[in-house]
Parts: sequence; C-alpha cells; structure tokens
Amino acid sequence: MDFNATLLILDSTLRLSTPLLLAALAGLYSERAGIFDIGLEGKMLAAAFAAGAGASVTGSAYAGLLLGVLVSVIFGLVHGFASITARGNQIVSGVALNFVAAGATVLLGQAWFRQGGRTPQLSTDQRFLGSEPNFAAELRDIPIVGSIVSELVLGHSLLVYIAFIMVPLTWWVLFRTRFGLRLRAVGENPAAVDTAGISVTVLRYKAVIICGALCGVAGTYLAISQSGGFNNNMTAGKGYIALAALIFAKWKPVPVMFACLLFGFLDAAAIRLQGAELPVIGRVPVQFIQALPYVLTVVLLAGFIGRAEPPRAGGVPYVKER
Amino acid sequence: MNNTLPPWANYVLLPAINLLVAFIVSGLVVVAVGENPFKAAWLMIDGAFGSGRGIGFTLFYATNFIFTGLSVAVAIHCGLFNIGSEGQALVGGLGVALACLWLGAYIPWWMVLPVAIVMGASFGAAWGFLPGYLQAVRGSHVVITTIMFNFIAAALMNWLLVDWLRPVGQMGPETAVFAEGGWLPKLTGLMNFLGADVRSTPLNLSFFVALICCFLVWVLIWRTRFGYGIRTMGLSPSAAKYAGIRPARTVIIAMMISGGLAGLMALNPVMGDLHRLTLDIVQGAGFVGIAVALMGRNHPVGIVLAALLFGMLYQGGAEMAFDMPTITRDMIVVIQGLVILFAGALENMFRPQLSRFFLAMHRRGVAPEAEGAA
Amino acid sequence: ADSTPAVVYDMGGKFDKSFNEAAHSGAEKFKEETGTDYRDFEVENEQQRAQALRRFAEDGNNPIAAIGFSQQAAVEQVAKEFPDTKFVIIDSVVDLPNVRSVLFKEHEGSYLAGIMAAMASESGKVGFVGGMDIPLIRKFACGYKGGVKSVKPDAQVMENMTGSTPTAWNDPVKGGELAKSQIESGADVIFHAAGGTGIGVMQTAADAGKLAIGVDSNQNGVQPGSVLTSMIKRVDNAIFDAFTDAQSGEFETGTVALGVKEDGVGVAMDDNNKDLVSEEMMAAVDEAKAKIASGELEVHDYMADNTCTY
Amino acid sequence: MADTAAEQRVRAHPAIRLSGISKSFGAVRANRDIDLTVRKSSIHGIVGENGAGKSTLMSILYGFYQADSGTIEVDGKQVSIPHSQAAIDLGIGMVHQHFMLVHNFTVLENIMLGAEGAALLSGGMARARAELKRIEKDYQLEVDPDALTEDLPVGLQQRVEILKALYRGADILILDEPTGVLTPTEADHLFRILQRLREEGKTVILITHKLREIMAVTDTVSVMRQGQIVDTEPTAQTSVEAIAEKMVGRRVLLRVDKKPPRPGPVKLSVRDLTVVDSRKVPMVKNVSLDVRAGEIVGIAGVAGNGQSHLIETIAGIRRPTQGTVEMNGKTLDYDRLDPASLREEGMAHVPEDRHRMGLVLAFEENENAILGYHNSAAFGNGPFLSISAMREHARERIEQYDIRPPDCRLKTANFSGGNQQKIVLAREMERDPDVLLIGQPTRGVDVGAIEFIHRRIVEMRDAGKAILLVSVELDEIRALSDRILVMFDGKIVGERGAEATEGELGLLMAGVTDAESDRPAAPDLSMIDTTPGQAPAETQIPGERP
Ligand SMILES: Nc1ncnc2c1ncn2[C@@H]1O[C@H](COP(=O)(O)OP(=O)(O)OP(=O)(O)O)[C@@H](O)[C@H]1O
Ligand SMILES: Nc1ncnc2c1ncn2[C@@H]1O[C@H](COP(=O)(O)OP(=O)(O)OP(=O)(O)O)[C@@H](O)[C@H]1O
Ligand SMILES: [Mg+2]
Ligand SMILES: [Mg+2]
Repeated sequence: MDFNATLLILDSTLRLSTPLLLAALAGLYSERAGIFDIGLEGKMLAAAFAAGAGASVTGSAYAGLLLGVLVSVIFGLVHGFASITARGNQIVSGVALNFVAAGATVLLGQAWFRQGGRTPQLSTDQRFLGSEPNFAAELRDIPIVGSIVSELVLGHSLLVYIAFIMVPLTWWVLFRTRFGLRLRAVGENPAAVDTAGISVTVLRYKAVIICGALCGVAGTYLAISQSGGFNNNMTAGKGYIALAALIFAKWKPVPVMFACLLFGFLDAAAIRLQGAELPVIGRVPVQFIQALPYVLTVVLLAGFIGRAEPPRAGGVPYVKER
Repeated sequence: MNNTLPPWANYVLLPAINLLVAFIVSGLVVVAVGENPFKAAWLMIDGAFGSGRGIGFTLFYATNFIFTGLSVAVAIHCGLFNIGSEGQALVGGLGVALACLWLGAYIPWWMVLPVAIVMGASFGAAWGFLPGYLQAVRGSHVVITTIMFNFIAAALMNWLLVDWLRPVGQMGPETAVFAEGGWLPKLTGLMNFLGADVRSTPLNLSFFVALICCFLVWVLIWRTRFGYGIRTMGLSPSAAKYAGIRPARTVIIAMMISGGLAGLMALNPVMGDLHRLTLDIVQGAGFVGIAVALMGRNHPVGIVLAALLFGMLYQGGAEMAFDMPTITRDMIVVIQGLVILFAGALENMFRPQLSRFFLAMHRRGVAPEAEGAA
Repeated sequence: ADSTPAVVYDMGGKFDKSFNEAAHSGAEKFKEETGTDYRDFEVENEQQRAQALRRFAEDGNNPIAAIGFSQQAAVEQVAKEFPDTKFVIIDSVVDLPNVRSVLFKEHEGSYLAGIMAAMASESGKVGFVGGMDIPLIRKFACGYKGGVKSVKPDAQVMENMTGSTPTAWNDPVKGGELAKSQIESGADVIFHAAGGTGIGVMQTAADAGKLAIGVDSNQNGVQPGSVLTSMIKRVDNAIFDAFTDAQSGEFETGTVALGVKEDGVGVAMDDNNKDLVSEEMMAAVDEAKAKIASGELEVHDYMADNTCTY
Repeated sequence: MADTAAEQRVRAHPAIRLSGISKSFGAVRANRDIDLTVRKSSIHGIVGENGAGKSTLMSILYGFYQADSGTIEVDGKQVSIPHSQAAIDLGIGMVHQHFMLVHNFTVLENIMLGAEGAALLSGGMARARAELKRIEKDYQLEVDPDALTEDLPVGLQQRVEILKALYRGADILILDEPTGVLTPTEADHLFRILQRLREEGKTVILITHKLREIMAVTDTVSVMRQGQIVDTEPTAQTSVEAIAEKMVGRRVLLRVDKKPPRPGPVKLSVRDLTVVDSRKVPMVKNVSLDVRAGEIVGIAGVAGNGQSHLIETIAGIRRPTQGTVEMNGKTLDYDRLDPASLREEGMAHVPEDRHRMGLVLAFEENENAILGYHNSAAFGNGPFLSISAMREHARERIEQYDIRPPDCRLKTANFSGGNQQKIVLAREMERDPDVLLIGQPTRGVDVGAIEFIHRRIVEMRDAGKAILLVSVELDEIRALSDRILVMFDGKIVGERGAEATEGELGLLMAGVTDAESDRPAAPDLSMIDTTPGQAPAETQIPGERP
C-alpha cells in the first residue's frame, strides 16, 4: 500500500473511531462508577435521531447537538433509575433501552418526516463539517510531514476534536480530581464511599448523566457530522464495539483511545477490502475483519493477553439491607 | 431482595402491574404518533387471537420465544446470565440447515427431524460451551463474553452464507431451499380440524418440540440430580462446594444445555417455515428470551405464558401496522422494549410498596398465606 | 374486476428514495388518475413477506405487486395458493400462469449513465459504489463501465461494493466512506447503485464538491446541483401499467424485460441537473439510446454469463 | 435496669445516649428497644454472641443504617444521623468489622476519600501527607501512604481504617471487633493507643468477643443478646463468668452423662497437614491427629486459629498444601475425591456455618435434607430424583429430631436458627457414617435443643463412630470430648484428657505451651469466646445472580 493510500486509510480511521471513542469514554464513566451499560448503542441511536431531527427542524447544528445530548441523557437517567433507584438488573435495562431506541427512532421519524424513518437531508450549514484552514494548502507542499498534518490533523469536524480532547480530559478528571477519586471508589466498593459520608446514589447518577451526554455527542456525530441526517439503525452495533473497546482497554482512558483507533482502523480496512482482491493473500473474508474486535476482546477476557478485571461493584445494585 | 410477598403476588400480581404500566406507556407512544391507543390495542389483540391465521402466527412467534426463554432460564437457575441465546440460536440454525440440506433429498422429514434436532442443539451447545468454559475456568464474565459471541456468530454465519452456502446465481445470502425432506409439517390441517379456518400458517411441528422441551427442562431442573446441582450452584455456590457439586463442570454443562435450547429455536423458522437458512432467522428472539424468562419466573409454565404474550406483540403488532397508516412495524419493537424495561429491569419498582402492604397485613395476621414467605 | 390493487415493498421501506419509492409513486400515480385506492405494506422479516401477500390476496386485493427479488420465494408460494389473483414481481422471475415478472435492462441505463459520467469527469477517473455484492449490482457496474469506456477508453473506473448482506442497502456511513476514498484517489463522478447507502455517497460527493449519479428513481433533487443525473428504473411505470392493465382487464402474465427501447430505463433530466448537462452530453446519450433501441449496439449483460467484458 | 447504675456515674453530659433504638431487617429483629449511655472519655466495651446486634447498633450510631425507632443524643444534644457524613460532622468515627477500603487505592487515597479538602486532589494530597505523618508519629501507626491497600496484611489494613477515623478528627471512636485480625502483640499495641486516646479526652466504643480484652481495657461493659442490651456495668464490678453467662443467656455449665469410651481401631488419621487460605497465609501448620472408632476428639481453641480450615480440609472442601489424611486405613486422594464422594466413603460433616454451607436457605426443607447426598441411590434412580422418597425421608428426620414447624415443604429460611441446625445434624448423623466431623454444633441454639443435640452426638460415639468435634465453647468441648486437642495459631499445642480444667486449657488456648508454662498465666478467660473468627476471605463467592 503506498504512502498516500495509507494516509487515506488512517484519515478514515480517525473519522470511524470518533463515535467509538465518545461512546467508549461514556461507558467508562458509567462502568467505573459500577453501572454496567450495554445500552450505549441505544443511547447513541436515540441521540442520532434527536440530533438529525433537531438540526433539520431548527436548521442549526448546535440545536441538533443540544437535543441529541438531551435525549441521550434522558435515556441515561432511565437506566440510572432502573439500576440505582429501582435496583433492577442493569443488563436487562440496557437491552430494553436498546429495543426502545431502535423502535422509537424509526417510528417517530416515520410519523414526523414520512421518509421511511429517515430525517430530512441536511444542508451543509446545518451540520458539523470539517473546514480546512487556508494554510492547509501550503502545508501540503511540505513533503511527508506536511501531507500527514494536513490529512490527519487538520480539516476534521469539531466533534472529532472534542472526542480526542475528551481522552486527556477524562484521564485528568479520573485521577486528578475529587470527583474522579470518588467515582473510581464507588465502582469498586460503594460501602466505603457511603461510610466516608458520600452519597452513592448521587455519585452514580452523576456518572450516568455524563455517560448520557457523551453518547449524545457520539450519536450527534453519526447523524449530522459523518452523514447528512438520521438513518434507521445507523449505529449498526457501534455501541457494542465501543463496549468491547472499553473492556479491551481495561477501563482506562488512554488505552481506550488506542483500542478505538484499532477497531476504527479495522473498520476502515474492512470497507476498502470489501470484495477486493489482495495481491498475496487473495480475497480476505471481510467478515473476519469485522469479527476481529470481538474476538480480540474475548481473548483478552480469557486472560491470555493480560487480564481484564471489571470494577468490583460493577453490575450489582448497592443494597445495604439484604 | 427481602421478599415478603406471598407467592401469588410475586408470580401474578407484580408482573401484571408491571405489564399494565408498560402498556400504558406504549399507549402514550401511540398517542404521540397521532393514533387512537384503544383502537391500536384492539387491532393488536384481534390480530393476534381474532382469527385462525392470527393465532397461527402468534403461536409461531411464541415457539421461538419458548425456546430462547428456556435457554435463558436454565442458565439463570445456575446463576449465569446468558445473553448469548441470540448467537447460539443463529449457529443452531446452521446445524439444522446442514441436516436438511444433506438429508432432505433422500429421507422423509420424520427421519430428518431427529438429525436436525441433534445438530441444531449441538451446534448451539458448542456456541454456549466457550463462554461457559471461560466463566468456569478463567473467570471471564459470561455476560460480556456472550455479547461478543453474538457478534462473532453473526460474522461467521454471514461469511458461511455469502461464500459457501449460497447457491450460484442467487442474489441474497441464503441457502438453497431444502428438498421436501427438510420441511416440517405445518399445523394448518390440525388448526382447521380444531375449527379454525386457515389457508396457511407458518405454525409447524416445532411448536410441539418446544412444548416437549418445556417438560424436559422442568424434569431436568426439578426432578434430576444434575438439576439439583444446578439450582444449588445458582442459589449458594458455597453450599454447592460443601455438597461436592463440581462448580466448573456444572457451569459448563448448564451453559451447553442453555445453548442447545437456543439452538433448537432454529428448527421453527428454518425447518418449519422458510425451508432455507437466512441471516435474520433469530430477529432478537434471543434478547426477548431474557424478558420471557424473567417474566416467567424461570419456570416452563410461566415461560410459555410470557412467550405467548410476546408472540401476541409480534403478530398483533404486524396486524396493527397493516391497518394503521402512521404506525409502522417498529411499534412492536418499542412495545417489546417497554415490556422488557418495566417487567424486567424495573420489576422491583413496586415491590417495596407491595411488600410493605403485605407485611402490614401479615403483622395484623390478616393474610395467613403471607406466613410462608415471612 | 374493479378490486383494489396492493403493493408489498421490500425491506428498504417505501420511502427509500430508491426503487421501493419508485413503486410507491407509480401506485400513487395510479390512484390519482383512476381514483381507485390501493393498499401497501412494508415487510420487516421473512415471515411477513408471505404473510403480507397472503393477507392481501385473502382480502381480495388484485393485482398484488411484490417489489424486489427477495420476494421471489414468497410470491411463488402464495401465487400457487391463489390462482385467481394476479401478481407482479419486480426484478425477478416467477414462472406461474398468474404472475407477471418484470425485469429491467439495468445495464443499458447504466451504460447511458457511464457516458455522461465520462464526459462530465475532468480527472478521467470515475467511481461506482454498489450496495450488496450480488450479480444484479455487478450488472449495473458492468454497463456503467461500458458506457465510460465508450467515451474515454483509458478512463479509470473505481468499483466498490458496500457489503455482502442486506444491511449493505442501508449503510450511508459506509457509502460515504467509500465515496470519500474514491474521491481522494481522484474520482470526480460517482455512480451509486446502493439503495439507502447511496444517500451517503451523494452526500459525500456534494460535501466534496464532486458529482454523483443517482439510481432507480429520480434522485437529482437529493443534492440539487451535485447529482449529475439518475439512472432511473421505471418501476413506477411497471406498477402503473400493471394496475391499469388489470383494471381494464388486459393483464398479461409472463416475463417482460424493459430496456431503453421500452423506455423502462433511462437517465433523468430535470431542473436540478440541467446546468450540469451539456448539449454534447445530451447528444451522445441520445445517439447511444438510438443505437441500443435499434439493436445496433448491444450492451453486455453481466448476468448473462457473470462476466464483464469491458 | 442496670443502666441506671451506670447513669449515676455519668458526670456532665454523656458522650452518647441511645434510647429506644429498634431495627429490623425483614423478619430479623436485629435491635430491640435498646438504651445505651456512653460516658465521655471512657472506653466502653460491648460484647455479645454472633448476630446479637452489635454491629447493627453501631452502624446506626454511625448513620450507616437508619433506626426504625428511637433517639440519639451526642454531648447531650438530640441529633439525627441520616447518613455517615452527619456522624463524621458530629466527630464520630468508626472502624468497621468488615473493612471499608477500596482495594486498588493507595493508603493515602483511601484516607482522603470523603475528606479531600478541595475539588482538585493535588492540594489535599500534600496536606493529607503532612497530617498523616503527624498522626503516625503521635500514635506510632506507621503505614506507607503510597502502598496499594490490597497488598497490605489485614493488620495494616485495619491501621488504615483507624488512621481514616483519626484523620477526620473523631472524638468518639467506634471499633467493631478490631482484634479479630490482630496478633496478640498488635492487639496490645492497639489497646495502648486506645488508652492514649482516652487520656486525650476522646471516647472509645470497643466491640469484641474476647472477654480478656474487655477486662483489660474497658471502663464499662454492655452485654447484648438477641438484639437487646441485657446488662451494662463498670468493668471493675463484674466478672468474666457473669458476663459470659449473660452473653449466652444460660449457665455455661453443661452435664452430659456418658459411659466411659470404648475406643476401637483408628478410623481417621491426619499426618503433617498444612493448609493455606486464599491469601496464601498458612492457617494449618503440620497438624497430626488420630480419631478412633467410638471416641470423641474435641478441638478447643480461640476462633480463627485454624480449626475451621482443618475440618474443611479433611472434608474435602479445601485442598491441603501438604500432608495426608487416612480414613479406614485408606489414604484419601483429595485430587480425586470431592465432598460428595467422601460422604460415600463414610465421612459426614456438620459445617460450622449453616447459612453459608450447611443449607441452601431458598430450598424447601426436604431438599436441604439431601444436600451432599443427592447422588445417593436412596433418593431416586439413575439421573432422576424421587420427590416422594425425598419427602418421606425428610418427614422421618423431622419426626426423629422434632424439627419445628414439622413441614418438609417450608422454605428453610423460615425455620429458626435452632431448627435449621437440627436439619443439618439430622442429615449428617443419620446416614450411618464412620467418621463424623462436627463444627460448632450448638451455635445460636436454645438450651433444649442443645441438650438433645449433645445426647445424639454421644449416642453416635457409643454406636462406634469416630467423631472430631470443633467448638469455641469450651464447656461444650469439655462436656463431650474423650480427648481434647488445643489449637493455637494453626498448630496443635497440647492434648489433655476430658478431666482437664478450664485453667490449663485456657493457658494452652492463649498459646502458652507446656514448655513455657512458667510464663505468667494469662487470665484463663479468653476461652469463653464466641467469635466465628474472621470468615475466610472468600466468604462471598462471586457469580452474577440475575
Ligand atoms: N444488612 C443486613 N441485612 C439483613 N440482615 C442483617 C443485616 N445485617 C445484620 N443482619 C442480621 O441482623 C442480626 C444482627 O447482626 P449484627 O451483624 O448486628 O450482629 P453482630 O452482633 O455484629 O454479630 P457478629 O458478632 O457476628 O458481628 C443478625 O441476625 C444478622 O443476620
Ligand atoms: N433469615 C430469615 N429469613 C426469614 N425469616 C427468618 C429469618 N430468620 C429468622 N426468621 C423467622 O424468625 C423466626 C425466629 O427466628 P430466630 O432464628 O430468631 O429464632 P430463635 O428465637 O433464635 O429460635 P432458635 O433458638 O431455635 O434459633 C423464625 O421462626 C423464622 O420464621
Ligand atoms: Mg458484627
Ligand atoms: Mg436463633
């Protein structure tokens, strides 16, 4: 593969890992606080719809973003209510919300816009689009470095930059702030947090809200940045890949980024390899590449490459009185 | 959860309340899309049970959910949360399809069926084995591994159907249609004999296979030594250790049984109706199985009832979509989700109030049946 | 026989901006012109295909149109059960006395699209994005290639398929990615035959200021000003004719293949793309049309031998 | 009420006054209408059997649980303590029986949690470090602030808990069974710190099972039983016997009339057995012992000295790290045998914790009546269980052992503790084993039942069974055993006959071996000690439950 082609794949890797990264970080906040969330998928989908609908109705991308985040946070709060207050089964709650999102988005989309569940196509000014700064052109003339910078670093949509800034930010919040300390504690031993005089409930609700917000950005990116409107089931399992990435990264922010980049790269490669013949290998079954993230994650879980130990209190509602 | 509810409240009253709430919220959704919820409800019920055809379809869908519900339930009895029934059923479909493709042309269905059952079950079991093994031996969380295995199964089947099983010149990624020997008899005749007037229905013999499985699961869990071990594992692993019930072995076998039951689900769509293997034979039945098991309180009888409920949602929902322009098929998915949410995740939302109520009655000695659960 | 006709759409849904939607508009046209209402249904799973057809047949709807090759098995099944009901199947052949099978010579339409693409392209590189990787779509690709080469023999045609399963019909993001990669490697006109996925293709082309070519129904308006044209498949006509024929009692069954000659396929011209299409483009297209119609020019049909000779 | 006596001695405001505190967990009434007054700058001891309600009461004072009824006064002001923060603000600190530490945090992080100071950690960290240094110096409580908590031995982990409380400037310090995890020297160190705190005017509430400690350090002692405070007295004015009696609620003297033993051949023979627990700490160290047919060998010892691990290993629940066990002359291969197959070989086992091991509380009585014997031919044929056989069998046992209520279909959780114990004993005793391992046969069981159970055990002996008995109740050991082995720190430190006095056994249990008996005798009181000992680390087996 020549230099340029490689650049292009990496460029699309960035675009494809962005939603994964946002969703995985979202999951990180929730699961670090001890709330398992397989509802990332549903939140993203709902947010994507809200963003698409919002942007097309108001004609403003930012309004779309706002709505996307709002709806996703509401989903997060329902999940929170089920797992924190009602002490329900977190997995079941996640499954349920995924169903609701999958159905409701199309149902409402169809009822409101009559385009088979799709939201109307957005014009460029109603979307988050990357714009190359004018010095990008000059940069290109600089060999190698120049083209790398202009291809990979410049000209992405605002949300892409947000996603990648969230990585160091999350690390800082988690390991350098009071909130982070308590968040990590409540995911490992809520009783310790409780006896330290901190409300487990409030802390966990904060976590699911943050999780919702980030999923909201992820969904918004899908709907009004990566494409020009909502499209039914447009998450197509990205929420689960994000979950895999989160586990693969052992619930740590920076590794999460690399996991997402890896999985994004696999996707980018898979897209281009579809039906294509490779010189030596011949025709790689794309399905294999598509399954790779999950296979890798299972291998990791099996403890063959390191050990993935989830937060101890994860998935269990905090019950004082048996 | 301190459970001070009398059994009948726990098994009937609470689920009923949860369902009611789920349907009320669904009604609100119907209103949101500008339709009359009561009309919708009527269309749904009438569509599901109003005609022979409706009943046929309802039972057809219910068959899937009985299988997956049993699958989830067996795992839960062992303290395992298997949300991989989806993938296990899909892989089971491969087993069933292979049996039908190979034998369908040579021997009649009643000779193919046992082979299909064995292959479907064992393929599903194989797909349940690995997560079980990883949980038992390497301590990897079965919930997460089964999620992953669902996707791996999808990719695998996709590859097999596209590159291997698809006959040349055919468009869709599907196997060829089986020869007659790979067709399970439909129950049309029986239904007409019972007085329903139906020209044709997907309902087929696998419905009875499902009912038989219900009985077998009941026997396994409550009437065999191994089932006793499974329940002990599920309720108190430490007691299981004390009793000499081998944890790893029990967990792995339980997961294989669970996977096998899921695998059998494939009989219904593959051998019973489509007579070919396609990619979307499972259609979320694996996940619905979770709700079915939860609502059915992991007991075969409860599972059959819950499965009927969801079968009704599927069929009735489709009929609703026929007759209500603005309501699309997606309404079913929404209602499903809401039922799973309220009857599953939020099942304890009203428990405290109910408990307090019954405890009060118990203290006053009004409700003697509360004694049992005091 | 003045009974209400019915349509059963394929999974894309009736507003897929593609051929289900074409069928829908055909039915709508029929409704306007004859005042007779029709019924329709969007299937969501395999069982429902047969269920819907049967349900309509039992309700006495006639004729019943099934859109898309995926319906073949279901139509076969149900048409047998209801010999007195007329059925129409699009894009596939069901050999029964009460079924009209409508095929389209997509390769011919694609050929015309190819000519326009080649002439519109400045880079001499054009792209094709297919939906699900099946012979039918390769048929589009092959005809398109033929058209391009007929104008610029040395032009490069980049060809990508979105996927190998039905989800490939509805994955705009992937479509967008594919278009982007083609554009980044120089393509400036991209023809999509990918159903919902194409939305992403046209979107991306528009975002990058390049041209796209729509498919099935007239998609020139999807991204006004950056859709060069649309290779239209007159599913609407097929449905409209079938319904009117049935009403006037002259519904013939059997297989019809609609090509350029029968005006069953073609390239869409309207206000949205008139500034993009030059006289010579029109001229070249009309010339090719004439030749094909007269049989002087034979566009290779990929599905005839599963090879592309261009 | 003895409290009044205590009250008169309270100058100024008491540090704490609890009145009418009640708390129920579902059907279990953990605290019943409790009144308790704790004097300022005093060390107040609370003793009581397991499940008496001590931890619950303290957790209520610390705001962890909410009382169903009753009022709390701190320094004479009536207060409400809806959550732990409120307690902390009132200057109350608590070291919990089960540590409240985050395993993957550093010591410093654990100490700061909840008292970080500012929104950013950096500032607080530095301050905490300095403060910690000071406290460590003042009380000689050295811990490496950057060590990972899970890497610390339990003793040090408890230090972290104490530091947590001191760091928050607690004036009232509650310690719930702090010495359970401490070596005697560590314990003494702790007590010096407590006295130091008292001198500084702080108030300490100390929960323990070890009466020796009560006598050694407390000013006042309260005794709890079955959720109630049955007595509060100045330590100086009471005696160990008195306390012990009030704790258990019966004369701790038992007569079992039994004929002299007629020991037969050796049935169970243990050689150099060594066992490590899940934290790789050796709990049993080269233990050797023999049990003959027709004799009862009792193992005395303070809880947590390895008895439980010894028995569980012999029963096949734990793997020995070295050593051998012979039964009926055959060496047992523990890699091949599991508890079930051992039962078939003729080994029965009454576990010391019926709720964790002996029973599945959610099962019907008749199901529990076959636990461990579920593979036996008697309860079905082939792979199947025969319900009728199970219920028939259960009814017989209920009859024989007078289990109440006599309903074999009742959920086991709904039987009272004593009756639950009878279910286990009936199961293990009536299958005619050669060797019978019994742990804590009468814990939490009423006197009537104790009589009955003891009689059954002796009958078993006379029927020629080899019986190995573990109990922390010395009088029980002395009443039943034909030979008494004393375990201390995982080793058997001495053997005595049935006639041995409490005194000499007490010395052994305190670790004073025959060799060094010149050492000043520790008051022989540690014996009447009712701790279960720290439950082994894997008390809760993970495994998701839907
Ligand atoms: N969180 C809880 N939920 C339900 N029941 C509980 C809970 N905590 C304690 N109990 C019950 O309340 C009673 C008193 O328990 P508690 O822990 O206070 O006793 P304790 O005196 O501390 O015993 P130990 O000496 O073993 O610590 C016991 O029967 C126990 O089973
Ligand atoms: N964990 C529990 N769950 C449900 N009910 C319980 C539980 N523990 C006790 N009970 C109910 O409370 C009643 C009293 O139980 P408890 O153990 O206090 O009896 P007890 O007075 O100690 O009798 P015994 O001396 O025989 O143990 C029991 O009969 C039982 O019905
Ligand atoms: Mg306690
Ligand atoms: Mg009791």
